[in-house]
Amino acid sequence: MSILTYNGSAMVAMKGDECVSIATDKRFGIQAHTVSMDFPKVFEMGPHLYLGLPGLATDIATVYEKLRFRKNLFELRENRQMSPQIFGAMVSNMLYEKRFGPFFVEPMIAGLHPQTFKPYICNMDLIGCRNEPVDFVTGGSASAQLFGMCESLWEPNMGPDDLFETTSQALVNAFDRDAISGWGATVYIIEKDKVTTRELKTRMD
Amino acid sequence: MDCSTDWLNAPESTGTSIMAVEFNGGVVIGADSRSTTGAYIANRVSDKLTKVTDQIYCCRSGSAADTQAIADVVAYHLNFHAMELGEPPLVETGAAVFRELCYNYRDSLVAGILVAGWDRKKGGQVYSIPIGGMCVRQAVSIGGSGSSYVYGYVDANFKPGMDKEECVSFVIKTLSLAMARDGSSGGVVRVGIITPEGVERRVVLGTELPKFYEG
Amino acid sequence: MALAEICGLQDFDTFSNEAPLQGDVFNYTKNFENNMNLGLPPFPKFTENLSHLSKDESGRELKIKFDHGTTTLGFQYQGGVVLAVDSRATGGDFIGSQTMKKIVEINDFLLGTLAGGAADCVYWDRVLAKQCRMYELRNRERISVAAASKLMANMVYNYKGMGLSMGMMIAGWDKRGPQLYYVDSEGTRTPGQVFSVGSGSIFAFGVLDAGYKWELKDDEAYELGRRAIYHATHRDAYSGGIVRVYHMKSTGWVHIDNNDCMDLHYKYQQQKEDSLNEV
Amino acid sequence: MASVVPRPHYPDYSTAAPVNHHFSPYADNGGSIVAIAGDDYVVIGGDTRLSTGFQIYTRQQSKLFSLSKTTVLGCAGCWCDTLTLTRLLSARMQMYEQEHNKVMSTPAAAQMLSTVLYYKRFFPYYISNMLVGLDNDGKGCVYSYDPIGHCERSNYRAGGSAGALLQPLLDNQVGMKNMQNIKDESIPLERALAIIKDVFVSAAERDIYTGDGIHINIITKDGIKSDSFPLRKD
Amino acid sequence: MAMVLAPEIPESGFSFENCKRNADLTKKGFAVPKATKTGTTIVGIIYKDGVILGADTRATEDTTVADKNCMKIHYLAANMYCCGAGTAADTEKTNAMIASQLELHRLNTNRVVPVVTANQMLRQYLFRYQGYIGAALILGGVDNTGPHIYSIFPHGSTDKLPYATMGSGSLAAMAVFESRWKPNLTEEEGKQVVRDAIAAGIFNDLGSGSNVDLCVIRKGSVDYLRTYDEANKKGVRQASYRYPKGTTAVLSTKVKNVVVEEVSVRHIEEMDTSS
Amino acid sequence: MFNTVDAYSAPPLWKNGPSPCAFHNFPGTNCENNDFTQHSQAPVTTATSVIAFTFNTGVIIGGDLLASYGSLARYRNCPRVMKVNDNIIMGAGGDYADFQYVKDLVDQKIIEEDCLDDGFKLKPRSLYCWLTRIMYNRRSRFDPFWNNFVVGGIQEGLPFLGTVDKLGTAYEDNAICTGYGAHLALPLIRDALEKNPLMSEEEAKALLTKCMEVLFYRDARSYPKYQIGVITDDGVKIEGPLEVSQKWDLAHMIH
Repeated sequence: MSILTYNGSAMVAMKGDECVSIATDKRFGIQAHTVSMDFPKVFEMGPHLYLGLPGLATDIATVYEKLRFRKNLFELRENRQMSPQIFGAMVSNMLYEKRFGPFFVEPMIAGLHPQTFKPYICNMDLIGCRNEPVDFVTGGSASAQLFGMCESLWEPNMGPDDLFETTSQALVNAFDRDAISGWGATVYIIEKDKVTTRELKTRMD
Repeated sequence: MDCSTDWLNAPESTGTSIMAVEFNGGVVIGADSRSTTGAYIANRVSDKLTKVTDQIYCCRSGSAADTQAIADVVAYHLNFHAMELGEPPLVETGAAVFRELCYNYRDSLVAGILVAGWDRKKGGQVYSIPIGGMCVRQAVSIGGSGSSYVYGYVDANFKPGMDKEECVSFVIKTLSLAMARDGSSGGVVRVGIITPEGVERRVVLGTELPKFYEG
Repeated sequence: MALAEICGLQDFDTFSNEAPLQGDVFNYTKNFENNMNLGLPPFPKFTENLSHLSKDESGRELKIKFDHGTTTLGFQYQGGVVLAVDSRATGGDFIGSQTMKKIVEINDFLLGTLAGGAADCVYWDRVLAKQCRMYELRNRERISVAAASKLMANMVYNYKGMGLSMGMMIAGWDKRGPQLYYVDSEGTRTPGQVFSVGSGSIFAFGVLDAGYKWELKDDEAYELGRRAIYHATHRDAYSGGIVRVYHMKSTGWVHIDNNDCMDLHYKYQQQKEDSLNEV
Repeated sequence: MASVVPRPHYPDYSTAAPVNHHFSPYADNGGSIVAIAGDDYVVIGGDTRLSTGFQIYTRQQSKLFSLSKTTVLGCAGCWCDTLTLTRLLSARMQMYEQEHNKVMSTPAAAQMLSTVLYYKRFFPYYISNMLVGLDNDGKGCVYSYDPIGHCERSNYRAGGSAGALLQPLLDNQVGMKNMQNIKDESIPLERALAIIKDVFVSAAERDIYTGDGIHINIITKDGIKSDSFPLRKD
Repeated sequence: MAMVLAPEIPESGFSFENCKRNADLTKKGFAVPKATKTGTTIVGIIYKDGVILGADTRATEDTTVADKNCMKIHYLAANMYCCGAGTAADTEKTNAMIASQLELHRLNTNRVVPVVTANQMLRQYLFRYQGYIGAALILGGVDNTGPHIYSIFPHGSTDKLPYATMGSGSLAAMAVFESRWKPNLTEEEGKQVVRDAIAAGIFNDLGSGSNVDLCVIRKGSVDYLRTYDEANKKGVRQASYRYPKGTTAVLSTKVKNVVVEEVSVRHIEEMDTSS
Repeated sequence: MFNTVDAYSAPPLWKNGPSPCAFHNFPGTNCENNDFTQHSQAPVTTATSVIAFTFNTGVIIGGDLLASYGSLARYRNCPRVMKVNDNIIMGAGGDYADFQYVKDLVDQKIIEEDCLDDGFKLKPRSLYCWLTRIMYNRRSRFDPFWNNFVVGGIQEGLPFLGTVDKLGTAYEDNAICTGYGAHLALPLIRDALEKNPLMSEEEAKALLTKCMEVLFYRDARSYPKYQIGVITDDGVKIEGPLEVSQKWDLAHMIH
């Protein structure tokens, strides 16, 4: 068993037309034992910037705090908002610092550029190799299932409503085939003027 | 077959046949040109004769990375030394620096090196520094995985005090024999002749090598 | 040839080793003739060495995994035996099936549940079904549950330590009334009142022990089994899917119902909220 | 402190004699199989790439084996086991036909496969099998297996190297899982074919062992029809 | 040590603080996950007027494709680019770091940095980490002494060659070069040979795939040809899988409005430095 | 590996059973001794790649003449392209001793066929299937033949080309290379066949010669002398030893 699947997680982010989505399951388990069904793995880092951290739960907390610290420090120093691209570079560099003793998280970033509102998504492996595709990124123990779903479902230029349906269906059906993720899902749709958070009704077994 | 993917992970090494011989006017050094990762030939025309100073060369065998790094370091030290001294360093000094490095890092280095060159004091000299970090002067020395097939030939055919061309042809013949038998050696033979006048480099292509019995 | 014989070189000059290809079909299906005869790998200590086979030549892990089953329970009460099971089969963390049948209907008066290696349980249940039918034909009466479970235990005992992986309950109704036995691949066989087997069993036991009494009514008993399995599926990652409930009566077994865990979850949650609102 | 760095392995310097090889009787030759059953048909598709490690053996190896006019077996995994198993099954099918003077039905063949697989319980065939056909009522059926013969009947199933990628989409599009306001009805043949092609297109994007092409068998009461469809070749 | 009040300023360089914990976890039987690799075919050749580098664009994580269109030809300096194979993060970060050093070097010396300098920096850096930084590189560039191709192995050995290949598809690509490369190729011929070498890797090696990227470096100019050739196109979907609105069951919805502040940028007048 | 049960691990499925979190896999993962490896011998004297592909009227197979002992180029006159009968040609890579044993088996089979004297000749696909069974049976006994066999021939008037490896993995294709050939020669052949599916015999020979040259440059276990076997309707021709023409001008460019 890989340490990345010790707690179990499923996460996906997609690009739409002037909007992005990021969705996560809510389980926190210790191997097969489901401990919590309301565990946050996606964090709001800015009004249009969301960070997803699938992986080992203990590192999720550490990495989130470290990143929050660095981001705040940046914003205090520079007096400007961090764009998702810059944030991505920062996360990537922080992970690569620990090249030989990595944190067991594979972060995922979804957001809109603070000025241009261009959608941006990226994910990276545990030592910070960034992947910035045009369509979607997946992560967590159900990433294989998510790849299959998204590869078939994703279409270019989806509006916020379509994006929500596609993201949710991809996530829910994917983690229904993964034993160690699921137990509820949260979907964030990030648009220029609002962020919509929806809790999904899913299988609880 | 099963072993045909070993090149994916193996580090580059110079499986190598190398040789250095003293003759009456200096030294002749020679090497094959094959670098392998596993059984894949990563470089078929590599140059294993590396310049350390103008008149000291080394023949490298073992891990390509280790020997290149050692040669770099020694070249740096000897250049520095030459500046301090105001004259070219002795071959013996060069060999000593090589030995020092090879011995100090004997647990982490895989390097078998022949140091050869010419200096005013002792003329042409050959020093052999095998894995483990000892150092010994030899009139003729061979090294690398291919050498084990030609010790007998070298013993039978080496004569002290050969002239230059005789010596070059001896080196080429020896290396050809080693390359024919050792899978990790092959390609062309590169030869360097170090004399008081400087260094002369020659390349003998694979098609021009002397032929022997091939049964 | 004496020397060759002394040296054990019998097949010295023949290619007989490679010749008998025509026997292949029978050699590879010996269990068609004798169900208890399985093929063994050609090396010693294979139970330990088998693990090395899960890699291919370049050391890459082979990805195909065996299906495994999970939470099952059974208990006796005044009305007979109730069996309840989930329906998830997992291969590694991948959910291979959400609709696996974990209760095997051996005959009208015998049921077996399966946990552990799915193929192991199903195969040996099938062999057991055959044995029971043979017994019936020979002795003109139904086999007792005790005897059936003993047969099972004996069969798998032959392969003890070779890596069979099964933990099953056998429930039935015979001359002596309702019976419930637990049998596993270690050779354990024991009768009892309340069992739960599988990775979710710790969760199931919690509910089961809290609600179990001998005097349960039929409906209460079904609900108890259903709830116990549901709670196990909720907390255990390797259990889930459908909750199936069976009842063993004096007239034979009856399949009570199947309930999707998702429906059960939202139903029970509603009940919980309702009861909170009442207070 | 001098840290002990493990010395890298240089094949040329280890031993002069040949090195001892680790022998494994298995190889993962990849490939994926998808099957969808309907009321009066069943479709099975398998990719045509046979590979090992990072190497493609051949681009045109069908992984479907027809056992009778209504039964087709799809195999993905260790190819040498597949060859043996399929040969064994067709021999057994033939013996059955000679003995009983009728062709074995799909459910019977499914049970036989399970037994054949279980014989090798302790030295398994490393194959994920999928047996499809029409049952005794003419309904399509899909039987899927684990390597040691656990068998389950369903209406749709994906297996092989990209099985985990494909299964959720089938759940969603064929099993109509997790959707509200949708009529749960069995899908027509054309839709099933389209879905099979689409899932393979997706799998070829993400699974390196799936690609080159698909070979599809469509089984109806009229017999088996073949179809093929190209996939990406990298 | 993390302090309570004073902010923890991250130190530069590698941090090893998690190593012990991770080793303990590994001992408990939890395999350390694999990082993204670029199975990769990368090549470089010298042609008449300079060098051509080529790469495929697939990154794999074990046997799944993690990135279908990643960039493997990295910028080092205006006259130098470097293709990376191996652990994706290592190649990316190593090149970024060397690029910054080269830029400093250029500013210090005020001349075009020779390719051999970059080669030396890379080799020393990789040798220091003894192969633990898994970057196999092909460095190509043109400087005052002409065009150069170096192949650099993860352990820090380098070879200077007129044509080089690296990565899991290197054998396929090398076969193409061995049969087709000759000195003084024209640019068109060179591009074709490089494309074919990469395509050989893409089609015959499962670790390589997707598109062909090229980078042509001449004296004084560079053409970075991203997606020079799309070797494989994604298949066309037969059906559509859009869902009608309301398909997914939702328990609750929360909307958070974001007020976008119009950012007005105040231009600071430039200081008058003319006098 | 997972037998240590800590507070958070789920308990085993039953007493002494596997825990559900453990890999659902074979038992005894934590056992390190592997007695069974001694059961399988290792290849000793080995031959490298075999190159084979079909052309418009037949099949061409090439292989060099070297048998290596580790990295020692030990025997330099070991032919491994053989005529089986007028219909069939066979090439082999891997352990030379195993090859000789199998060659004897095949020869024996051909003699038996001849003794029947029924006018039928063994066809390539039959030999290929038979070899598959032999190899698989040996693999199942953990005593494999460390070989790759390539069988070529004319079956019902069409070229046939198939291969079997030591596990019994067998497939047919129009281009088959084993060993390093699979990495180095196969890309070239696939490309050439795609551009020109109906190659003439001359073109095929030229392509094979090119492949042998590339292999000689890049495979450290290869040798510049090789044999070519060609099978067409006219029967089997085995040519050789031929010599690789080498180009080393490149060496002058490196300093």
